[in-house]
This record gives sequence, structure tokens and C-alpha cells, in this order.
Amino acid sequence: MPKVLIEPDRCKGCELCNAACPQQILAMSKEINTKGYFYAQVTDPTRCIGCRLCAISCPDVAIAVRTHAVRYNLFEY
Amino acid sequence: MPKVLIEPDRCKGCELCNAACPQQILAMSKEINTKGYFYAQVTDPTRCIGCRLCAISCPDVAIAVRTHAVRYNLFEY
Amino acid sequence: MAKKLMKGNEAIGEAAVQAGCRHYFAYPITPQTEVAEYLVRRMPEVDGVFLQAESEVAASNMLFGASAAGVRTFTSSSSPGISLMAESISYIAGAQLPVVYVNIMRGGPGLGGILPAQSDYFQATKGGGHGDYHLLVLAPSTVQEAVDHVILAFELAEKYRNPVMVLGDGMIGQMMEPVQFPAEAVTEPPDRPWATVGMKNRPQNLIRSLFLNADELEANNLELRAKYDLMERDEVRFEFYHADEEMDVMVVAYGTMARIAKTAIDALRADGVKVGLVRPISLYPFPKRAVREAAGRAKAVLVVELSTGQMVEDVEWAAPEGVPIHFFGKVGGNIPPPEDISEEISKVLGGKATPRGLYGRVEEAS
Amino acid sequence: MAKKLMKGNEAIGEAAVQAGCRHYFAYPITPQTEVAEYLVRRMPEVDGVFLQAESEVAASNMLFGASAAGVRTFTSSSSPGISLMAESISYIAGAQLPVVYVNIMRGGPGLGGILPAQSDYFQATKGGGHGDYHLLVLAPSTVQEAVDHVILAFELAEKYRNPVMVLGDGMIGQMMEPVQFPAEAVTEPPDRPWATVGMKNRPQNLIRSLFLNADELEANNLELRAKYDLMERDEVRFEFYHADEEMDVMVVAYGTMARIAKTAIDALRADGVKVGLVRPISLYPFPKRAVREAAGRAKAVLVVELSTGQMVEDVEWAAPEGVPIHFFGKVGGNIPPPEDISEEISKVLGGKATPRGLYGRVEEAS
Amino acid sequence: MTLDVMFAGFGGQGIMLIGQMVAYAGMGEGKQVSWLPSYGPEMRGGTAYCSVVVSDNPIGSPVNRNPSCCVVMNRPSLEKFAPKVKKGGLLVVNSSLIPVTSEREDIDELLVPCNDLAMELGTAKAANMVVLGAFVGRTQVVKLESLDLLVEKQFAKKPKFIPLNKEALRVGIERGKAEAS
Amino acid sequence: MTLDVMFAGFGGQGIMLIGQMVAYAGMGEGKQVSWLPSYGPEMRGGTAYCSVVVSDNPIGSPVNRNPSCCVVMNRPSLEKFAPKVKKGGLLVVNSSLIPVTSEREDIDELLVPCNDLAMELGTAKAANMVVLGAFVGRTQVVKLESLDLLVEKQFAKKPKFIPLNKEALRVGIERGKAEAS
Amino acid sequence: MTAATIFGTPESLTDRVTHYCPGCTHGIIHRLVAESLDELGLRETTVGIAPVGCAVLAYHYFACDFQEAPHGRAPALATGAKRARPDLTVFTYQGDGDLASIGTAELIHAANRGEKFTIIFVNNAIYGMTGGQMAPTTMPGQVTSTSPAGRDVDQVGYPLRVAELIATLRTPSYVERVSVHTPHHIINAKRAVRQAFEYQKAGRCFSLVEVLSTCPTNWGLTPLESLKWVEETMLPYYPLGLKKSPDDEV
Amino acid sequence: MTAATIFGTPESLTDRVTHYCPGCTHGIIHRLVAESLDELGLRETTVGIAPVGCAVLAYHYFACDFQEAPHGRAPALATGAKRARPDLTVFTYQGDGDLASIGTAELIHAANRGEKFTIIFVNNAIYGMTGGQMAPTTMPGQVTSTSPAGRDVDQVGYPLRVAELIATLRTPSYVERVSVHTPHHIINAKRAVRQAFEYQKAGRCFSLVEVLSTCPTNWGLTPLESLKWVEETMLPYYPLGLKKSPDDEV
Ligand SMILES: Cc1ncc(C[n+]2csc(CCOP(=O)(O)OP(=O)(O)O)c2C)c(N)n1
Ligand SMILES: Cc1ncc(C[n+]2csc(CCOP(=O)(O)OP(=O)(O)O)c2C)c(N)n1
Ligand code: SF4
Ligand code: SF4
Ligand code: SF4
Ligand code: SF4
Ligand code: SF4
Ligand code: SF4
Ligand SMILES: [Mg+2]
Ligand SMILES: [Mg+2]
Repeated sequence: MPKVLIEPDRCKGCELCNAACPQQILAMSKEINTKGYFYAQVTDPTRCIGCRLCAISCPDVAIAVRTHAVRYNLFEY
Repeated sequence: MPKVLIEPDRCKGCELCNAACPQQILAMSKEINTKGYFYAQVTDPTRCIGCRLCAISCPDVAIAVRTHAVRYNLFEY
Repeated sequence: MAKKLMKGNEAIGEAAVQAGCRHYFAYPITPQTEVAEYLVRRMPEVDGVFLQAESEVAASNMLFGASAAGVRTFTSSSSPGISLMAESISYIAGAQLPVVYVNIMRGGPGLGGILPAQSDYFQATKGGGHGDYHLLVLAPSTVQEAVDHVILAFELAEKYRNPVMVLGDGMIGQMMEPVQFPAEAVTEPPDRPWATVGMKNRPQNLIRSLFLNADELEANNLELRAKYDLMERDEVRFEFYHADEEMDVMVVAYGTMARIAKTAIDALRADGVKVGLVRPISLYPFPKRAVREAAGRAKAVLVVELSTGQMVEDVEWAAPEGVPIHFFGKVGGNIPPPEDISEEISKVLGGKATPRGLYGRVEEAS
Repeated sequence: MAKKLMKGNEAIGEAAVQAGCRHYFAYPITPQTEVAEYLVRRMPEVDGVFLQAESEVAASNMLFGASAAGVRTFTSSSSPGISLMAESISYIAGAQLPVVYVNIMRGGPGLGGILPAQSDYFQATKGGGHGDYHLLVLAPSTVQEAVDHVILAFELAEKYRNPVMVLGDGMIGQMMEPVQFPAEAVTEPPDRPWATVGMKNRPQNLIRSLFLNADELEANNLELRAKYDLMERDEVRFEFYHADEEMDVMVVAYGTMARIAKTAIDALRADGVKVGLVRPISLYPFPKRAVREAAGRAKAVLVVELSTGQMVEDVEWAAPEGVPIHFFGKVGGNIPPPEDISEEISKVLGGKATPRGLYGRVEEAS
Repeated sequence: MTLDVMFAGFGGQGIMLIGQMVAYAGMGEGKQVSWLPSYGPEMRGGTAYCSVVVSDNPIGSPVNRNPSCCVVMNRPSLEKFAPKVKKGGLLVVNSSLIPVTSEREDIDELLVPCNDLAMELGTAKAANMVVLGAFVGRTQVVKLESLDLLVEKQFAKKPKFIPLNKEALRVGIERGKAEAS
Repeated sequence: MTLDVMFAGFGGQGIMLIGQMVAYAGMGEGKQVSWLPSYGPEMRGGTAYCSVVVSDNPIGSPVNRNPSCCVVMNRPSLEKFAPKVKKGGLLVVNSSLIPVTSEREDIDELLVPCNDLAMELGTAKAANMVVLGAFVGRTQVVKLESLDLLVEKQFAKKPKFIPLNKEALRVGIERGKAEAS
Repeated sequence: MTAATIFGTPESLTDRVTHYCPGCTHGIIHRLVAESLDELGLRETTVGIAPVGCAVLAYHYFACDFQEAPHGRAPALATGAKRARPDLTVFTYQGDGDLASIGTAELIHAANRGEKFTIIFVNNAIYGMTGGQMAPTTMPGQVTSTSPAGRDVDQVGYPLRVAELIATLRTPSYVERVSVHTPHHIINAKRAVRQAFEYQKAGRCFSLVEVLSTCPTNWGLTPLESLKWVEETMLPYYPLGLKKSPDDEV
Repeated sequence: MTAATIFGTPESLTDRVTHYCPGCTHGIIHRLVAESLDELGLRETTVGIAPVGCAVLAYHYFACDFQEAPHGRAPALATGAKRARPDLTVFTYQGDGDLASIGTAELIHAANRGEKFTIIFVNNAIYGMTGGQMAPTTMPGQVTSTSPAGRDVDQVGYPLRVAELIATLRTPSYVERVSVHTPHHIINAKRAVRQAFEYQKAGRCFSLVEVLSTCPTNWGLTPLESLKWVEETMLPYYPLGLKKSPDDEV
């Protein structure tokens, strides 16, 4: 299963990942991080398809994506 | 009859007028002018058609053209 | 007019408008961009021209063309931007045009930083560009003075047909203080017979700095020199703050540092210490005589600058031999509070400071 | 190597090649374009790079990039072109890069003329750009010295990681004189650990002049200041020409004017007049101590410059109080022949000249 | 009389505005004033601060290393400025956002839950007016009427906010006066 | 010994070259030398001149207001420089192109019809070598052999011109020596 | 089977959190450059050059050697560096104020000489760093601090289309305009950035990639609104795509 | 019937003999400008601006007010003058080194802002005044003092086509390239120059006329050979004609 890791303290709460996720499984936290931002979180990890679009869209390299499975190359990157 | 007046001391002997004259009636003097140039002269004023091409081509405004006759506008200038 | 609380940069913009200037060309740079941001709104109200240039090189050359065409014009910038104007400033001085420059200095060299500095003193007073020329340089110490100096700058520029620079720093630009604008606007000169405004019924007007013939170029240089001589006679400006008395320490400082020094001096004088301040207001012409005379009344001199030591050379030059000259400089944007200056004065008083000496610090020490 | 008769500008080009410089970026301007015209042919012979830049602004910034990438590099220009480099010179000084500038001065201000001048003294020695920095400035008096200074300039630039300027004038550039190149080429520095040449197995190298933090910027400024202090101690260069004796008149002149002054001095000394010359070779650091000591042996000082008076301020600054200081300046390209200098010296001797005085000429007179 | 104060907080908390209001009010009352902001490259989200001096005499330095008063609206500001307050000086702390105190014994420390008090009035946005009130209540450096006038000017285009902000000032002033130690 | 000379004429008359040849020759003979051209913006057809100093001692000024020798190849040069020649100095005049003289009594004036003499050798182009010869013949400032070597170098790529130019030098030298007054 | 990272921080970036505002796409563009350097194995031979602009501190974020240039002059520094050391990979990272205003001459001449380095041109239609002044690329009608009534094209002309301008030069080069306002566009932008470095690696030509970027702070929009503004306002005026390839007929 | 002058010195020229070399077409271009000013009745409101270059002394030859600009910066001076006094007729007279090299930024931005003055751009493919160095417009293979082996396009790129470059800007303007190497071309050049001033007179737009010109001295050719060189070498690379008209669709 793909795993999306969001570093809360790198996140600036811009919501770009959120807008990019085809599964719409990202949302902003209710808490602020040390920088004072509401950071992104994965709401339903099970639905993640590991497409990496969230990570690709993040201006702050706050998102890493890992997987145990074989990765399906949905697009060239 | 058109009259081409070349000021010897303005002339730098570049021969551009010469090349421009459709009647080929210009030539360089054998004498040098005060600046040390062989200056342009009209060899056969009677054949001049008053076309002004010599004057138009002269970089040194050394040539004036006068006429007693009605001027035929050979071209827009 | 009533007093208004204004940011230095905005007050500078308004002062130019009050001085009858209707043509401003500039390029953004911190910490003075508010001058532009103020004038982009203000100029249209007075049918004036605001134009953002593509660079400082272009901005200064736009002043060149506009001034040559007979209008009052000025620009504002900060240190690196002023450096880019060096060539055109030299041309404008050579062509004898009245133009006003405002330099709100920041830390250097290079990109440096954006905090206040006074390290463009040499550039302003000795001529950053090539050739024999001088800017007339005014150094305001308050926002009100920034206003007054901008207005004065236009007058002096026209009086001498010479570029004038108002030399402030980030603190002057960013600070808000109450200002009062003069009741009367600055009057336009009756005419500018030299301006290139179309050659109708008169011989050609020509704005140039090129004189290929050595004698002509020499004549132009001597004409300039004669103006500078007049400025050195007539346009010296300075303030004595308890400096007409005998002093144990005489402080010399200008602009921002002078006002901070005053706070320090007030505190020390309250304690009975004999300290005074000479504040050069015109940096070129430098108040040599004033510094010399006042230094004659002092046991020691302390020059305070936001630089590693520039004006101090002019003080050394002017001061009579024998008076020890000390220097205290801060750079990078760390503005010394009055306490630091007091401390430095105390060191001088207590014989715990080494004067600069004539031959360079390291040599002296070794 | 045998002596060669060479034009100053070409000799400068060859000297750079001999100094191991393989990267020249420049923009044409009279009276030094022959440097480029020489190097465009010479550089390919040594696998070097000649590139004509689109402007002096670009040329100086190409030096910036090339020097940062760890190669020896230089440019040559003349007064207005140097003004355009002011911003980048300040950056390069701030970023502490070794770069060599040659300024073959011409008359100013502005476009001025193309004949020899010495009116960029202030610009060169006090810093035409913004911020606290100094160029190390060398002033050759002969074509041979131009060669020697160019070679020395590369050494000093690398020793101090600081830009160095060789300040000549049109006469030095255009004149042919015999020159001898050193047998040994200048050695490359063992390494340039700071150069940006790819970050392999080491931390990042960074060439910058920006320090947003005030303390860091201050630290950079103090580092620079410490270098200048060292230069002031170690890199002062000058020549005494009969200046270690008692003098009735001591002449101070550099570059072209110094050699012409020598002819005048020779003639006067042949008539038994006690005249000597102090010739500053390094203009920054200025030979203060030498001037001061020599002036102590003189009844009067005469400063001779191709300007309306620039170095004379440094002489006044250095000389002991009481020695009258006279000035003789020619501008525009009219180079005074030895006879004029002799005459001026005679005037000083005969008490027929007025010294400069401290407070500006007009004020003094009135 | 010379009073200098440093106002500090997050960008967006209205710090610059309340500093300016003190300066304006002082000027209106015939005093000498200066206002100096921190300025820096656009590094968003950082600490914003400004220094205000109100005096009967011409103002020398517009900023002091050890201000006699300090108003801090967030924790980083407290950490940065609390140690600098002059002995015997005043520190006003927005206790809504700052769970700690300066732990200094040698100053007058006034804790005001500005955000909470403002929320009670209807919006946390007025926290800056509360703290301004508290500061003025304590120091009496300017008059309430002067501030009222400025509030009217400031919100001239959104008049419905005027009563709320005036109210916030008053709530603050009460706190400033009440807790005088 | 110090000798300074001004060579002057039209651009294109080979003035710069003969000045350089004197300098080269002097250097080859172990003397101190300098050569300084007039330079100016590209105003074509003007007067070109250069100043050469040959000396046993280091050279101070590479140009004097009153040169001790002057070689003029055209009339404007005569008019400009003849009055400046030092008392007792030498003026060499290309009398082919200059129909007048300096009318000075206090100098040694040597009239040489350089163009005519060169034409006799086959080309007016060698007029500069004739005048150079005349100048050297009169002053002996450098040796003929030194000049010969330079001619060989100069025309290395067009060797057929070598004999002609050497001959021109000799014709000049004869004139210089012969008419010594 | 162990977990594999299929997206992480490229080696050519440091760990440092940037000073960019939330949602500012400068960060994305940084990453695209870093990924390209990684993929082409260029990191250890690379010298980046950033002039003044919001990206002036880029040296903190890139794990390669860096030079900081005066405003607008990065192409001149790059010319010097690349001519001095043709073996290095040299890129500049420039904003629109920097590259299209004060640095116009340096840009055009570096391109026209065919200097073999890469320019990453970040067009956000504004002067970000100095607080939002009008840039040469500011859109008609766009409000900025020096065009408070919106850019008036009658007074100050139309926005400059840099990619098209450079593409008209005859000297061979690679010029493409891309955007990063959607994942799809980012993926395409990545290809273009990589392509530019490939041409440089092969020593072929000058390359410039113009990237449309956001400045939520000075546009006065949220990050998401900013993406939309790129799509709706900038794209029609700044058409994306390849403008010039070194394979084009000269 | 008395004699009438059908060709003489325009009033906008002084009597002074120029310092230009024999056959240098700078002189012709001067005359075309002067004639246009005469014909449009603009002389008394005109300010000419010449920067450094062989035409630096143009002020001696034009009978109108003049400003002398730093090298490359004439468009900035013109911007200042025209914005200050829109009632004046302002033109700059610039060489190719001046306008296409050091002055690139000032040119492009004045054009892009649509400043309502006229540029007469004299392209002679070389730096004339300083003695024949390579210009951005120097032809491939052309020998100059700084390209002694001929311009090497692999090292320094291809010549800049200024008229085409400016014509790509979106802001309306009038841009045309003409030549003066035959009477026929001169007549056409005259029309273009006049057209430029007409647009200015009408307050319509920025105008630039690029004129191919000769430099016999630095080309090392006779004046007549130079004309031929324009025809054979320059014309194919620098196609004549209208590049942009203010009537074009924006
Ligand atoms: C010579 C000079 N002029 C002006 C500045 C001020 N300045 C710094 S960055 C900048 C423009 C930034 O805009 P842009 O290049 O578009 O980059 P962005 O911040 O938008 O990414 C300016 C004008 C400067 N540093 N140097
Ligand atoms: C800042 C500066 N750099 C260089 C020069 C020297 N310079 C004078 S004119 C010129 C170029 C002339 O060429 P161009 O513009 O093509 O005019 P042309 O003489 O060919 O008509 C140069 C480089 C200068 N005057 N100022
Ligand atoms: S990897 Fe794809 S599906 Fe998973 S969170 Fe990211 S964008 Fe959504
Ligand atoms: S894109 Fe990155 S910074 Fe923005 S909200 Fe998502 S994780 Fe945070
Ligand atoms: S007017 Fe025509 S025909 Fe007459 S001389 Fe001139 S060119 Fe020849
Ligand atoms: S064109 Fe003019 S300058 Fe040339 S030869 Fe004819 S008259 Fe003389
Ligand atoms: S100011 Fe604009 S460009 Fe700069 S970091 Fe913030 S959003 Fe990005
Ligand atoms: S150098 Fe060339 S451009 Fe200049 S006047 Fe002579 S021929 Fe004309
Ligand atoms: Mg931008
Ligand atoms: Mg040209």
C-alpha cells in the first residue's frame, strides 16, 4: 500500500496538495504547527493510489511517498 | 535647363553621385580641393535631366540642383 | 499647513511635489520603495509624471533627458541602485543640469543588506563617477529635515545647475515623524534659457559633456571648479550642539547617527560631562572650518558613523594637528543605541581608547 | 627575455598573459581598445578566452562569474566604462574575489574627451561604488611599470582576495617604450578552496555579498576592514626622487605627471634648485607616512595632477600642518610640458603662488 | 517626559497600527513623536515590531536597546524583548497567546488576555485595541479621547467597527488601570 | 644625450612608422626611447603626429612643448610645429609639398623635396624614408645599419620593396649630411 | 518486500525549509531543477547563480555551489563562469523583474551569443521580493503597488513575452514556456527543465525555460486562487509550449 | 522665369561640413531626417539626441536643439524628454554598437512602453567611432578589429536583427528597415523616416527606422565597394521592409 508521509513542520498549509489529490483524501489539520500553519494530513490512507500528485504539487517538499507494492507508472516524471 | 551645382570644398570625392547619375555626366576633378580630395564635377551639363539622383546620393550635401524649367516629377521624394 | 505624521519615504515624495517637481523616474529598491509607491498615486493628482524605469541606469538617464528638457525632476534609490547611476551622474554634472537624487542608504558592499547604513559617504561626496565633479550632498537627521532638504535640493540644483543628493538611510526612510510642509511652494526659476525645448528664434541649445578640444574641455572643467569653489564658500551647512563651548569630547556625526549621539550627549551632560556635537549637514561642501574651529575647543574628537570609517577622513583632514581623533563605527544594520555611544565617549574620556593615528591602524599597533 | 618596444595598451595585454591570465572580458573604449585588439589575437595562442561583452556592466559581471569559478581574469576600460562597473566592483569586493581592472583614464566628467587625464583618482581610491570597500590601486609611470603593475596586480588580488586596479592614463596606454617581461611567469595559487567549481565531497561553496543578518554583514565588513588595514601596513609603494634631502619644494605627483615632473626637476636641479619628488605608486593604500616625513623636510609642497585637485586632498591630509601646500592641475587633455611645472615650482620658490588653504579657495581669497 | 515603547507580535496582529496610533495621539497632544518599524526582506510570518517614542523634547534616538515599555502580543516577542525592558519599566503581555511570563522581578508586568477579551466583544481582531488600551491605561502617555478620534478616522469607511474598537480600548484601559501594581 | 623629435604630416604619409623606426633603432643601440602618437576620435584626413625621445638616461616627459627637432611632411604641420621648435633646433621640411619655409633664423632648417626624390626612385610612397634619412643624416641620432635592419623587418613580406626603401634612406641621409649648415 | 520511496527530497536540495510564502510555486520550481540535476548526475559539477529577487537565498536550498549576482546580471556571471569552466553545469534562476527588466541586455546577449548555460526564468508577473511592484510581465489591468489602478497599457505598454522574444534570435537555442499550476503542468515543466539541462550537458546550446509562477502574497490571493489566476489570466497571454529548439532550421 | 532650387540643403541642417569619412552614408541619413523635419514643419519643436558613436557630433549638423547621451542610453533620455514635454518632437540617432549592444535594455523597454518618440537606427555592422570593433550586427565571417578571423557564429552567435526583434513586441509601433545604398533605396528610406515622424507628430506610437549604412573606413572598402557590400552581404540577412505598423492588429 502506498504511504504518503507529510512532515507537519515543513508544511505551510497552502492546500496545493489537497487540490491535486485525485482521491481527495487530504485535509488541513485543526492544530497549528510550530510555524503557525494548519498543516496537511491524509484523512483516509487506505484510499491512496500512490499517484504522487500531492508530492509533486507541494512547493515545500513536505510530502514523501513510499510504497511496498509494485508501482504503476501512471505518468512519466 | 537644370543646373547641378557642386560645392568643391564640401565634396569628399566619394563618387557616390557619380554612380547614381543616370546620364553618367559626373567625374572627379584632377585637382584636389582644400581638404585634399578630388572633387566631383559635371562634365556635360547639357545632358543633365535634373533628376536630382546625384544630390540625393551625396552624403555631404555638396550638390544643389536648380532649374528654370518646369520640373517633371520623376519620383516622389 | 498643519503637521502630519509621515513616513520618511512618503514625506520625501510629498516634499518633491511641494517643491514643484512633477517628474519622477525610479526603479524599486528597499528601503525606499515607498517613495515610488507614494508618488504613483500622488503625481496624477498634480498632473505629474510617475514612471517606473527598467533599471536605475535608465532612471537616471530619464532624469537627464527630462532635466535637459527644462523640468524639475528627481529620483530616489538605495546604495546599489545609486552605483548604477554613476556614469550618468558624471554626465549630468558635466552637462550642468539641475537634478535631485535621494539615496536612502543600506548596508554594503555589494548586495549587503537592507538595514540602515552610512557607507556611501565616499561615493556621495568624492564622486562615484569618473572625472572632476562634485554633487552637493545634504544629510537629513529627521523626517522634517528630509522634507526641508529635498525642497532645498531643488533650489540648490537650479542655483548651481548641478546635481544635488539628499543622503539619508533606512532609518530616515522608514521612520514616521511629524512633518510640516512650507506654506509657500518653491518658485520655478524664471526661465531656463539653456533647456532643449525647440530652437525657435534663437541659436541651438545643446546639452553635452563632450569637448573633444582640450582647451574647451578644460574650460568646462574650470567652470565646474568655479561652481564648487562657490559652493564651498556659500553652501556649508552644519549644526553645533554644545560645540561652541570647551569640550572634553567633541562628537562628529551626521544624519541618523547624529540624533542618536544627541541622546547620548544629553545623558552625559546631565551627568556634568562636557560633550558637544558637530553635525555636518552639507557633506559636500564639508564644514571644514566649523570642524576645525570646534575641534580647537576640544580635548578629543570622536567620529561616529554607520560605516567602517569614511567621514572620519574628512574630519582628520580638517581638524588641527594634535587633537586625538577617535572613531566608532557600526555596520551591517546594527544601529548602536545611545548607550553604546555614551560608552565610547566614556572610553575616550577615561583614556581607554586609542586614537586612529595617521598611518593606518595595523601599522600603528605593531 | 629581450626588451621589446611596445605600446602601453599592448604591453598591458601581454603582461596579463604572462601573469597567467587566460580570461579577458571587455568592451571597447578609447584610449585603451588596443588591449582588446591585442588580446583577441593573443589569447587563442595560449588557449585563453577573449570575449567582447555587450557593455561594461556585463564585462565586469563576467569577471565576477569567471573569478568565482576560480580563474584569473581581468578587464580594461576607460573612465565612463569604469563608472558603469561601480555596482559590480562593490559586489566583487564584498564577495572577496580576486579580479584585476585596468583604467586608462581620459578626460571627464561625462563623455569629456579621450585625451589623458587623472581625474578618476577619487573614484579609484575612495570607492566609486557603494559600501565600505577599497580597491588596491597601482599607478604606473612608464610602460615597463604598467607591465610590472599588471603582473603584481594579479598577485595582490589573489593575496588579498580583493579587486585591484591599475590606474593609467591615455599617455601610458598610447605610448611605446621598451619593455622587458619577467623570466618567470606568475605562479598560480596552489588552490582556491573557495571557488564555485562543483560541490564534490565538500560542503557548498558560496560566492555572495548578501548578509541579511546584521551581525553577519558586520562580520563581513570587519573582515574586509582587516584586509585593508593589512594593505595599509604592507602594500604601500612609493618612490623618492631626491626627496630624502632637504627640499625647497617637494613635488608630489603620480603616473604620467610624475615622469614629466622628473624632467622639470632634473632641469631645476641642474641649476642648483633643491627640488624633490614623492611619487605615490600605490594610490590606495596612499603613502601617508612617506608623504608626511618627506614634507617635513620641505619648505613647501607642490602637488601636480591632471585634474582640478584630487590627490592633493590626501597630501593635505598626510602632510604635517604648517607646510604650505600648492596645487597645479591641468585638465581636458592639455598635458603640461616640464617647462610649465618648472615655472610653477619657480613661482612657489619665489613666493608668487598662493597655497591652497584649508577652507576652500574662494572663501580664502575673499 | 520621554516615553519609549516597543510593540511586538506576529505580522497581521495590527502591531504597526497601534504603534502609529500612539504616535498620532502624541502628536495631536502637542508632543514630539517618532515611530520606527522593523523592516526586512519579505520573510513572511515573522515577528513584526515597531518602536515609538513620545516626548516633550526633540527626539534623539527613535529606538533604544532597553526600552522603557514593551508590549508583546506573541510568545517569540516576549522571548526576544522581555529581557531587554529597562529596570523599572513596563511589560504588557498578551496572556491569551502567551502562556508564560517574563519572570522578571524588576519590572512592572501586566498580563492581559487580549484575544479573549476581544472575543468577548465579538472579534479577536480587536485584541490590538485591547492591548493598546491596557498600555495607555497604565502609562497615561496619551488621552483616551485622542485614541477615540483615531479609531473614528481609521474606521471611517467601515463605521460599524467604530463602537466595537472604542469599547475594546476601554476594556483595555480598565485592565491597565485596574491591575496597576 | 637626449634628443626629442616631432614627426608630423597627413595620415597615410607613414609618419607613425618612421617615428617608430627611430625608437626601435635607438632601443637596438641601447638607448632609452619613447614614442607617443597623437590620438584622437576618428576624424579622418587630419594631421597625424608623433613624438620620439632618444636618450642615454631614463626619459621623463615623452613630449615637449618645444621639441628640439621637428620633421614636417605637409603644410599644416609646418604651420603648427615650426614656431615651436626650440631655438637652435632642427626643422626638416618636405619641400615637395610645402612651398614655404618657417622663416625662422634661429633654427637649422633643412628643406628636402622628399616626394620628388622618392618619385625619382620609383614611388612617392618612399618619401617618408627619404625624410627619415635626412633627419638621421643630420642628427646622427641612430645608425644607418639599424634603420636598414628595420626596413628588412618591415618589408619582410614584400621583399621587393627593401632595396628601394634602403635606397631612399641613403638619398635622404646624403641630403641631411650634405646640406648641414 | 521493503518499502521504497517513490517520491522524496532530491539530493540536489538541502533540508532547509524555504522562506517562501505558503503556496508560492518558487518551491516547486526549485524541486524540478534539483530533480533534473539528480537524474542527469550533474549535481557535483553544477554552479547555480541567483540574482536578487525572492530567490536570492536559493543557495540555502540547493545542494550545489552557488554564486549570487547583482540584480539582472546573472547571465553575465554565467557567461564568465561557463567560458572559464566549460566543464561545469551552469544555471541561473531569475525572476521577471530581474531578467525582463534590469537584466534585458544581459539576457538577450547571452542568448544571442549562444552561451551554453541554462536559464530558469520564473515569471510571476510581479516584483515579489520588494513587495509587489509592476514588472514588465505584469498583466494588463493587474493591480500592483506601482500600478494601483491596474497596468495601463497605453502608458506603459503590454507585458513582455520573454520566451517568444528570445526565440526570434537566430542563434540556435532551446526555449520553452511551461507552468506549474496543476500537477499535469508540473510534470510537463519537469520534462522541459530536464531537457534544458540535457542540452547543456551535451554542450549543444543556450537554453531557457520560462515558468509561470505564483505570488499569492503580492497578488493578494490565496494559493489556490493564485493557481486559478495563472490558468485564467496568464495562460491566454503567455501561451505554453516549445518556442525554439536547437534542431530548428537556422 | 527665375531659377528654382529643386534640391538644396534642408533648413534643419547647418552649413557645417561633417567629420564623416568620404562616402560614409551617415551623411545621407542626416539629410533624410532633416528633410523630414522640414517637410513636417517640426524643426522648431525638435530635440535630437545622439549618444556616443561616429554621430556623437550630430549636434553640429542638425539645426535643432540637441542632447548628447551616454553610450546606449539615448532612449532613456528621450523617454525623459518626451514624458516631460510631450509637445516636443524627440528623436534619437543611434549606431548599432550603441543601440544593439550596450543600449539593448533601454531600446526594448522604450519600445515596449510605447514611448512616443522616433529612433533612427544606423546599422553599419561595426563600431565605427572606436575604430572598427565587432558589433552585434556584424555579419558572419566579417573581419573586424575584434574578430580578426571573421565573426565566428559558433563563438559569438549570429547578428541581431533589431527591427524584427522590436516588431515582435505587442505594444503598437512603427518599425521598418530601409537602406541608403542606391538612390532608389534612399528615396524609399526618406519615405520611411518621414512616416516615423508623422506617427510621432500624430502622437500615435513609438517608431524606429533601421537604416543599413556603410563604414568604408572600417570595412576597408572604397565608398562604392561599400555600397555593393550592403547589397550583397547585408541585404540578404537584413531584409528590408515594414516590420510593424501601428495599424496592425494588436
Ligand atoms: C540594482 C538593484 N536595484 C534594485 C534592487 C531591488 N530588488 C531586489 S529584487 C527586485 C525585483 C524582484 O522581482 P523579480 O525579479 O520578479 O523576482 P521575484 O521576487 O518576483 O521572484 C528588486 C527590484 C536591487 N537589489 N538591486
Ligand atoms: C560607456 C562607454 N563605453 C564605450 C564607449 C566607447 N564608444 C564610443 S562610440 C562606441 C561605439 C560606436 O559604434 P556604433 O554605435 O555602431 O556607432 P558608429 O560609430 O558605428 O556609427 C563605443 C564603444 C563610450 N563612449 N562609453
Ligand atoms: S499519492 Fe495521490 S492519492 Fe495518495 S494522497 Fe497523494 S495525491 Fe492523493
Ligand atoms: S502542498 Fe505541501 S505545504 Fe502545501 S499544504 Fe500540502 S503539504 Fe503543506
Ligand atoms: S541631376 Fe540627374 S542627370 Fe543631372 S547630374 Fe544629377 S544625377 Fe546626373
Ligand atoms: S557624392 Fe558628394 S561628396 Fe561624394 S563625390 Fe559626389 S559631390 Fe562629392
Ligand atoms: S513574495 Fe511572492 S514570489 Fe516572493 S516568496 Fe512570497 S509569494 Fe513567492
Ligand atoms: S568611421 Fe565609418 S561610420 Fe564613422 S564616419 Fe568613418 S565611415 Fe562613417
Ligand atoms: Mg517576479
Ligand atoms: Mg556602427
